[in-house]
Amino acid sequence: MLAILRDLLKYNLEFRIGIILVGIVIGLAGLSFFSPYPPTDVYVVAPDVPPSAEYWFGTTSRGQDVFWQLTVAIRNTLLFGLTVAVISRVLSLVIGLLSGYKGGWIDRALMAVNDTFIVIPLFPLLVLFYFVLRDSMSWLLLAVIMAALGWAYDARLIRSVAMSLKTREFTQTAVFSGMTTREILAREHLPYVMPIVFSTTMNNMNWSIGLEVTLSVLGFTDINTPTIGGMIYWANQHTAMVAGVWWWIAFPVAVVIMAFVGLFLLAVSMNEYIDPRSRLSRMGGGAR
Amino acid sequence: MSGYLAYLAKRLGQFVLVVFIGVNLAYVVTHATPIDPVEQSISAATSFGNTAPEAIEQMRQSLKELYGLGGSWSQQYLTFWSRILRADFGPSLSAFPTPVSALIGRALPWTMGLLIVSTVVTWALGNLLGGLAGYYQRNRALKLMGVVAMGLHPIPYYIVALVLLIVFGFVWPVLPINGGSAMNLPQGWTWAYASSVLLHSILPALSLILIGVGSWFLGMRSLVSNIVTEDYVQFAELGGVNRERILGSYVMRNALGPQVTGLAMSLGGIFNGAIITEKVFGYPGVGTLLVDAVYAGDYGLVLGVTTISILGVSIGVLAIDLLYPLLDPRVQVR
Amino acid sequence: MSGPVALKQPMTPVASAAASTEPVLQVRDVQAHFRTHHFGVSRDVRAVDGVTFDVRRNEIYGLAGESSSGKTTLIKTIAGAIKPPLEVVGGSIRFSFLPDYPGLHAAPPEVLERVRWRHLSYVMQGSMNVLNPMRRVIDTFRDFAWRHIGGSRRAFEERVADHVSRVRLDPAVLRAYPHELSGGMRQRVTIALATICKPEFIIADEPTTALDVIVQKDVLGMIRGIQREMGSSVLFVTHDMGVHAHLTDRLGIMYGGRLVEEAPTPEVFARPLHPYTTYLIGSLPRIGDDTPRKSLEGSPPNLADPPPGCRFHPRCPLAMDICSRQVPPMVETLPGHRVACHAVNPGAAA
Amino acid sequence: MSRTPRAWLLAACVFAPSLFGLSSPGYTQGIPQNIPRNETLILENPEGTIKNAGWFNIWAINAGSQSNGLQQVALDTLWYIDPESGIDGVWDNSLASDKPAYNADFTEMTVKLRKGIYWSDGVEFTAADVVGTVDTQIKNPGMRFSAVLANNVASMETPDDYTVVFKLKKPNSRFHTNFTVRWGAIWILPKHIFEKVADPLKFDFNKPVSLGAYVLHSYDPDGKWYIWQLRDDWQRTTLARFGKPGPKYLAYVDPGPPDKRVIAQLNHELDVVHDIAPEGMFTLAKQGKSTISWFKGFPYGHPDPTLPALIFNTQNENFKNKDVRWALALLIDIKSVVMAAYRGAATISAIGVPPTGKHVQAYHEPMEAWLKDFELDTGKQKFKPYDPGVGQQIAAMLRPSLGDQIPKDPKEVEKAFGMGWWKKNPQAAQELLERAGYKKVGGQWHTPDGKPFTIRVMVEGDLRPVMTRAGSMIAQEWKQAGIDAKIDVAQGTLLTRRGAGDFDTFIGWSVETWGGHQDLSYFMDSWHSQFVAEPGKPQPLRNWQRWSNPELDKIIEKTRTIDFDDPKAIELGKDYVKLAVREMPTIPLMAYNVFTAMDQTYWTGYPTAANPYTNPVPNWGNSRYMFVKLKPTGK
Repeated sequence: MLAILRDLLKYNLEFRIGIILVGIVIGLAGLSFFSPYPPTDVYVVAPDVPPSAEYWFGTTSRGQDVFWQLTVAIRNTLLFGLTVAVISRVLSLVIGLLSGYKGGWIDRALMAVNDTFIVIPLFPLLVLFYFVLRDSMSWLLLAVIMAALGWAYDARLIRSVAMSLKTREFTQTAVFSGMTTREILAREHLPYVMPIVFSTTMNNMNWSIGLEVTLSVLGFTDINTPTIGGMIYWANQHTAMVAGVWWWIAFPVAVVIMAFVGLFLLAVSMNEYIDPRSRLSRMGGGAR
Repeated sequence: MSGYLAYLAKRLGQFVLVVFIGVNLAYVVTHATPIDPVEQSISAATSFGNTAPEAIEQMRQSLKELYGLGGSWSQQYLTFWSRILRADFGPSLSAFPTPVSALIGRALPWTMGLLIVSTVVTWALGNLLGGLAGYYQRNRALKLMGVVAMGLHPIPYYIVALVLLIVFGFVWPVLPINGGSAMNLPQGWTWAYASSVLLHSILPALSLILIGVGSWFLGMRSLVSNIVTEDYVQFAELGGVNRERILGSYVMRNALGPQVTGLAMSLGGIFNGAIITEKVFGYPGVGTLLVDAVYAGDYGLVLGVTTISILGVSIGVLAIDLLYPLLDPRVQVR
Repeated sequence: MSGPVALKQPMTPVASAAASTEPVLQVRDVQAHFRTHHFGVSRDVRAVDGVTFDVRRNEIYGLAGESSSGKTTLIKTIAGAIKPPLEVVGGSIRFSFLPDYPGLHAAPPEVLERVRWRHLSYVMQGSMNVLNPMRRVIDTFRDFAWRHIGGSRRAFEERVADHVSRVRLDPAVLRAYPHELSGGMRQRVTIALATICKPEFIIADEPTTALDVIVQKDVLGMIRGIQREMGSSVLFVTHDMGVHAHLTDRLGIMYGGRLVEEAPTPEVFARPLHPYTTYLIGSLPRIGDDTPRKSLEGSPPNLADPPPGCRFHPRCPLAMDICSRQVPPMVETLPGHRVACHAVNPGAAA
Repeated sequence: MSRTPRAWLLAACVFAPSLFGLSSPGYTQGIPQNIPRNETLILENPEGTIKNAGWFNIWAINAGSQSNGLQQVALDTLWYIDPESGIDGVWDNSLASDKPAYNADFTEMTVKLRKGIYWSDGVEFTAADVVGTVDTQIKNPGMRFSAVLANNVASMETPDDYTVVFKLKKPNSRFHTNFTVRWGAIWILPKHIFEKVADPLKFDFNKPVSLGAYVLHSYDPDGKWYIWQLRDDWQRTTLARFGKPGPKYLAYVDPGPPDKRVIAQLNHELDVVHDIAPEGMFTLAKQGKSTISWFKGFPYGHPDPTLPALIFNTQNENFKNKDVRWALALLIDIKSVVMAAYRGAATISAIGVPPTGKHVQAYHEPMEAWLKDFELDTGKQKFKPYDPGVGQQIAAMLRPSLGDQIPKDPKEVEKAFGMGWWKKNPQAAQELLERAGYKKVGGQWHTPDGKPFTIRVMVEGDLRPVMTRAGSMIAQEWKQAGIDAKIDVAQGTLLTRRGAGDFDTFIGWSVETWGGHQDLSYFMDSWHSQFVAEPGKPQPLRNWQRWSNPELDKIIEKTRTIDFDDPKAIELGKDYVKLAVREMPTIPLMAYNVFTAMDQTYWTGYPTAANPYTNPVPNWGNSRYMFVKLKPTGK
């Protein structure tokens, strides 16, 4: 694993940029624990101060220091994305593998559900969840709901791999040696689909964070918890754009773009690493 | 051919099943809304007036009756399906008695026009450029484009739209940022109207294209850069087959399959996309209607829009699935 | 662009100028390296490092060697399939039909388009995948050959059908997609494809490796037959010494990016001079011989950092002091039999 | 590089800028085409995009838009009460030629109608239209004012074409207020149109026939704009009494979110902005050379006769006790709330009457002495919670940064920022809470039954940013005092939850008044305990706090029996104020300041605090008086 990281760092520009960007963002998030102000409190500093030596990223019209606010916001946003990704990976793995391996009516039933999740419009669903759950709609719950809605595409992908694995010889061997379905899936097939899981994690995080930003901006999330979307929401509430408080929008947008581009670059470079063909051409390896 | 027919039947069955589950799910979810359309109507109708409280209870009763909210759950459910099968979504509760279909009918052309066109343009552009970039790997302009696509692609749509709005609406105000056409232009096939619609669609379309083109570009580029290492491409190059033919019939043609499937899938995002686009650019369409309807507890309208969306997307996916065997000779109908 | 390209001048360079003894291909001290630059770390893999040989008219020249011996790279270089990071660093590759350029890699695209398939064709390794899965077989023929053959589409298709039946294929396969054909059929299609324009030179890169023994035999026979019939020259590459024994007229042995021995095939088998060749032949199974096969110690050389002197010396049973210092020159030790080994040619070192 | 990609790139480079070539700088938001800009007044319709644009039957419940110009300029009714001083006094006899005349026991109301008023299709307006308005609605229970009319009207008589006598089912001294415009009212419908309609509930009334001075010119089927044109026979409408309306065209548009409204006005493409966030107003005041607002300087906004307050759900166990309610009031620093919500641009009020229009004179000023002496007993101490100087303190706080924009004269400051409010007093609050049985454990308050004291402050969200901001500040103040308080953004569910009593507290208003008239029955009557719903049942209009009090009932019952203009009503109103201060059923905060910004590039003569002839807030029915005062600038 370390060797892979070293190789990536050595040979892959994208990976290096990605690591740097994500590193900065994670660093920012880590700083949140040292914030001198309680993150949800308003009017703790003078409002509307432009970026300066004292307030690096300026202050908001709500009297919050943009820098410290941002550290908490990006932490929550990243945590959110990670939670969605992890839960939905588990779902898509289980469903994809089971569906692909079992086939037959299990496959058909699961894929019907799967396709339903693909065709159903998410937005009204999320808004209605918000209306129903209200105050109890914490970011964690939102993450769980988004995970429950966000596994379908990747489950299909995993299923197609599982279907091809099923026809491979080693699967037959495993079946003849009396392994149960669970054992086959967990021990034999899982390692093959792990690279896919890994690369889709990043994309899924992008998707979920993007949706979270969108929902927050529209005011459909718990705005008590600072997130990137929540910051933009409050900035809009104060017409920061026309009021000239550009730093309130610009810095969160910049950080979220950094996070996204960073994550994406990591996903792409790992994907390339996993795919031997493109790795070969990149590293110019041996005579063929 | 009978194999294809069996496939067709199976696929159609699956389509019906998905639509059925989807619409039912939508039905359950929309009816779970805590917003009471009657209360919403009364509040909106009286919040500024001086209506005596005792009158309100009477209003409540007559509205319930009018909106057809009486009757048991099962009755309402059956009514719902019998209507759907007649392609009738009933009246909108928040714009009673206007039929839901009339409201959707007015909004849908905007959404379809903007989103289908920009989705298809995005797809075509992304794949074309991505294909070129994968094939001509050493081209600087295309490399640069790849970097730009990589940077743009992962940014949330809202942010891209916001930035465009700021740049072209505020900083360098050259493009309209509100509405679907200029005010007081009669709708019709006139140059003035058409150009106004086109002009107003530039920013929304641009935002959709910018955000969408990247993923197609990157997807196609990586597909193509794998395909160019395939034996048949190398063989064709050694055979002196002309470059354009290799790019078109060998490389792109082989990369097309997965991308077409992807297109079908991305149609699913259309209605989600519409909401934000309309919100940011004040563009008319189904998204605004949907958000309004959710706010007003107008489940008739929510269900109408959702059902249309589910149907539209499923039909899109179905069509592409059915056409796929024609696209890829290797695919054997399941 | 899919139509036939009118040829403005009648195949000038080829003409009949050359005498029948003149080689079709002259490879002179060719060097091809994989060069990569990654943020200050550059790597130079000397996959082909000074190879010289001729292929004569109407002969099948075999090239043998274990994998990573550089034979595939050599073929790529000869075929002009030079893509980064591969670079031709030195030497020349002169075709009789292309006397003006030191190799295909140096020729402009127009010339390449004219020469390829008309004068020079390929039968590729891994033929399972060499046909575009999205195109019917006839379309592939059209893409490759119509521009050289010309004429109406119908006439062309008739000619293809005619040609295909010579490799004992039903012309109906032309309407099929590659995945509908068996491996053997596909290989025959590629042979038909490679020979449809009656080129002077055919490069065959492990064309039979993936086939089962019976089909393999069939295909080899076919290649031989067609070659005889058309009088073409074939450069035949395979690691399988058995195939060489059956098919090729002359044989070159490669090791570590260099040619180590070259002689008429029967001569090589009868009297291998280079210790590596001896090992290769010794490793062939023979019926009734159950002495254990000796395996070589050590591993093939790392071409990014090859051993000095003779590249075989770390594994060579006859290795001497000089071997690790001086590169042994290729010397015609016996008539028509060249070998590069200090043990065989003592004192040949200049 | 081969020619193919190069060709594509070239094509892309040529194609992309050509799209921009289509655009012409100058109209980023767009103005109405095909009509002269200098004859057009462009106003914001705060309803936004109208989903059912082609519906003009305002008598059907909530089916289409109301404030798209329909109620402002196309319709008319008997009387108007101005929230400000009025063009010719607060009271205006519009379609009626005189004030309503009641009999002694308020069971009969006689209305005299104006002569020579015509519908835009040339039919004369007569008593038949008034009768038709009432009859049609009573006959169709689904119509908007059906219930209220059916409950009140026994029968009607029309002795002649210009007189209507309403016989009421029960005494009602305020029946006329149904036909009196304060924002809206029961509008008169054209009988000659509706009598031909089979089902008035399903009739879209498109194109509408006007009784007002303007007729529909054109509208956007997608609901983004409506354009109205001055009638050629505008002289045959009630507005003609005040002269010819200035603008020939009125465009009511959806200008998008606040940012876009500000930009649109800066570009002179939106003459009247309905409302924006305070920061947007400041930007306009700073950058828009031609923009004016209600107040010339700070705090700019027009105070609507509406009183945003923190409303308790008094049926909630925690808020049944007035000590708790008072304690929570004493934990609020109103200055922070005003800063957070309005950046200081608010007019505060300690009492349950909006500090606007006629009310300051009628209630705030006379009550000041009583408030100063008002004593609160926590059981441990007696103290006077009122701080009369808060308004001045807010002004003083803002003066360093805003300088000349803050008035110097204390009287002016009082008018702009309000008078006093309760002084934050955590000690007293603690004593009150402890008396109510609450305990502070480890810095956190617990209820008498030992659970953490949690309060959710429901706010509407981005639809009313100022209220959301006030709510989050209040929640923060409580949280800092050791109560688990948070805001709860209800978005679209607010109306339903408000009615259902599904909240702890919320920021909103249960007090609305005429503004220009001192009578408080407009909201007070609905606070009678007879209307308070059981927990879990929907609460009828206005008494969202579900508060019932026998003393209040007595005040209301007395008010019902006296005339609308009776000066005794003011005394009863003061009794209500004192009661509400003692009981604190809601914590009054400030006037609902609406940041209506007006652009003087094309038009001048807008109503302002200096010339308060009407309310400029463009969705009010009363805003029609503005149009006769507007003069073109000649641009």
